[in-house]
Amino acid sequence: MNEPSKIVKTIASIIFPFITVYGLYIIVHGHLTPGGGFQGGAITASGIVLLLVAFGSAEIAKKIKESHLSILESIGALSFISLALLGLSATFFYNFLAGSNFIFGRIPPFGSNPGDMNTGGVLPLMNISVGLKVIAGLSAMVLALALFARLKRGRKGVRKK
Amino acid sequence: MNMSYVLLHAPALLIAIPLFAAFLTPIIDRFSKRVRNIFVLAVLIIEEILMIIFAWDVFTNGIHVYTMGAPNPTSTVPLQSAVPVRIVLEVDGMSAFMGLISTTVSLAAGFYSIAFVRKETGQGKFYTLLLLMLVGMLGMEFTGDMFNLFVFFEILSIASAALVAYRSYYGDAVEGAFKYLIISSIAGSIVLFAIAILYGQYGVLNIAALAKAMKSTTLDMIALVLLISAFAMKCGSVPMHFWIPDSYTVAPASITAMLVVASQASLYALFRICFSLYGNTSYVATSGAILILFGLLSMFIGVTMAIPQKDIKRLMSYHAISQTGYMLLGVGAGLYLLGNPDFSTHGMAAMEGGIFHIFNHALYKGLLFLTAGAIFYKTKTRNLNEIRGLAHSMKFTTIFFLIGAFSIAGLPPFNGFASKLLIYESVYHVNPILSIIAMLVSILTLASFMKVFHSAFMGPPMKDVERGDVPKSMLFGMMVLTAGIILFSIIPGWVVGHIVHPAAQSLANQSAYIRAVMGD
Amino acid sequence: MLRTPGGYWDPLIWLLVFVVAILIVYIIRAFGRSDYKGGEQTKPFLSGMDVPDEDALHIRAGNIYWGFMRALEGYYDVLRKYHTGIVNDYVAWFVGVSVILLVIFFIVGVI
Amino acid sequence: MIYNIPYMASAILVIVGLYAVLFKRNLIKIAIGITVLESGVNLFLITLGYRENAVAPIYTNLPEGTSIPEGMTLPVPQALTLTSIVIGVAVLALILSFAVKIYQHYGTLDSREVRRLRE
Repeated sequence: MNEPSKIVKTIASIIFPFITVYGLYIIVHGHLTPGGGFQGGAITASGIVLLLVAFGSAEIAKKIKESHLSILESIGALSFISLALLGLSATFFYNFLAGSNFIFGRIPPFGSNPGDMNTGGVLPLMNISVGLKVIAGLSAMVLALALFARLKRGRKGVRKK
Repeated sequence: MNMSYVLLHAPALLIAIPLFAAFLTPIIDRFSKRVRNIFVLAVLIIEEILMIIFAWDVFTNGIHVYTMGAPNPTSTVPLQSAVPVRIVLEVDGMSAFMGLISTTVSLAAGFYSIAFVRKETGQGKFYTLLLLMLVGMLGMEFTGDMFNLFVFFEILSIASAALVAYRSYYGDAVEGAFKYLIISSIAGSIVLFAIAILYGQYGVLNIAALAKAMKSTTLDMIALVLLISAFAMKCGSVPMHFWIPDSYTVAPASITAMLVVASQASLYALFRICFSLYGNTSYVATSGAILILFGLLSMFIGVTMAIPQKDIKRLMSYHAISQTGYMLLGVGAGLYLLGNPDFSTHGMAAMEGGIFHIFNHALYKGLLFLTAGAIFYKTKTRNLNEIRGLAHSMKFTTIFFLIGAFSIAGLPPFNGFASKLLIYESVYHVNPILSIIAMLVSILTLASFMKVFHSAFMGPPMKDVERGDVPKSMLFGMMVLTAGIILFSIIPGWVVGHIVHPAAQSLANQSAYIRAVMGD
Repeated sequence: MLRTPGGYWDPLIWLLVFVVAILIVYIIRAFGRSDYKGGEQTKPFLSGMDVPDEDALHIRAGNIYWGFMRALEGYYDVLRKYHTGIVNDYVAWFVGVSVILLVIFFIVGVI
Repeated sequence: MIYNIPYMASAILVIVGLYAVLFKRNLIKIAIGITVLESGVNLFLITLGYRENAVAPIYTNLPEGTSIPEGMTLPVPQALTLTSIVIGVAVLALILSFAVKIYQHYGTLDSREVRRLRE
């Protein structure tokens, strides 16, 4: 397989921050606009896939270790469940931050308005933790599938015509 | 901590604790393998204890409902709305019964795995997925919501498929996992399609609300057919059983024991749909007859296919199909008679037999799969032609195997006999042929297990096998299940009266299930 | 004690009977001669031929129930034929069963 | 009539997906079939939530004079579809990684030859 040209690599490096920022935007605005943790995480992970395609899996695997991604994924999932467990003063998943004037604690104004970031209670926090999990999970998935191709074939791994 | 507080939140806690622990495991795994093992076992023990306390409360005090995200767990229907809009967990006797099975077998499988997978790589992921399987099972059993049934079903399928392929250096392990996953995802899509049909008509997803609104339209019937066939496939009923031997055979032994319970979670979903969702429609007798038919086919074809097998786990997988047939037969006969005047005399006993058999099956089939794993651990083969004389060195395993084999064959005084007796005597009133086939299958079961016992444990000892039994943690895992079998064998009357009867009662009593969520 | 529709089942009574039976067996056995064990009488006897050594006497799993399988050969051939091991066929069985169930429910609904 | 087209499309997608799973021998094509089947179910779900002349169910973006909730499409099917898509991604990734492993062990992706387990 040919190495991708310099143009591809340069453009990928330029575009990558924009994709990341857009993905993060989708994640943190999940409680106001269409989007959320999974969608934003998928966009951000697609940036990593772009790098993977442009630079090749071996190059990326040096920078991003699968074990680190796994830890990141666990942290995302753990913070999500912790947020749900923190609501146990009332019920599991109870939105204890809504209307508390703490972070994200404002009551959204009634009627048509441009949207206030500082609302939603635990929802934005959960979006962020899901986003973290999806970024790590999808990147690890694509990275693993890309690295699979480089593995040595098994005993009977003879290609048939 | 206050006990009533724990009991109030128990449905959510039982699902949340293993979920939390599942994602904590890979982090602990980076620091110490030993601490990780202790942590996983501690979580499984806590689950078991919490489940026993909670199940006892459900059996004595009736249905628990839990509304996620509501200011109060019991406020299922919000003030402004006429239907439940939040995620509702609804734990009645049957759910608690299934939860007990899941936690018990998970505990045994957890102990067993410690030694069984010691030499493998990626153990952190193994325990994560094991705990996720427990989450999936408990979620399927506790949910009061069709959509969450689907979500937990898929969590269970993905975690199990990944675990079936755990020893991916064997080609057939990946093949079995692939088949399992294809079957599961097709079943999942079909279930979602059926749920969409129901949602399109009634605009709710809660099982109780759906059951209340059910109008027996043609679309309801199509949804019922799709749900029955999808869940019947996932619980391994003939003629959709082909994936069961393929995937059970290649999974690690402790996971096979878990897969048995995972299939029973699908069986639970099948019963829940037939009884609680469609219990008030005109399809009850037809679906009961279909369950009986599935049961008969599974019993007979499962056991006859088991006899010629040479692979020990494959033989046992066919028995798993055959024993699932007993449950389908017993509960199907109950469903067939539901609403008849006969129900209180024979139908209830048939359901008790079928439901009691679920627990017995989880115990003895789990135990048998674990002994098969112990044989594989010692001899590195599953082929019955190549092993013999293991009783010389593996004394405890032999005893455990015999107890499991006698129990599955329904020999008195073991628990398998008690549940089969209830089934024989009650389905006789539906049709005598059903009882006759059930007894014949029981005899053939004994025959095929004597084949295993003779070829694996009897005869002169094998030469190239080191002496001594398997490691202690594996023996302990098997002992947990054996203790369960012996306990259930000694006090079948108490178990049926205090555990099985509430489960059967709650399954048959649809109006109580609806009332718990919808109010009066 | 477990009540069933036709009677009852109590493992403790069963165990009691079992123990009594064992006792009776033991008593009958005690009447026997104590010097019976050992000697020429307990060796396996094969019509006067040489007895093969222990390894060859063990019947392998593949040979057990040979007659049963031979008698039901046609039945097993059919079952084996349908268990193809191809994943497409497994899904085909699912689709087929769903269609059959749909037909059954339709017919029952019409009647 | 025009509103029935999405339902027909979802039925066609389901049938095409099932066709691929039933008759295509390549494991990757089976995976594609499952994805198409899932898309059909997702399209069915999302169509159920559609209401004529309604707006997206975003509380703060409602135009003036829209009645709540009749003027909005149903949000629940959209949440269900999203969940189902997430699950679909996980299943697809797992199927593909199994397919890679099977290719390593068996040297083929033909489902007729991936049958060491049978009888």
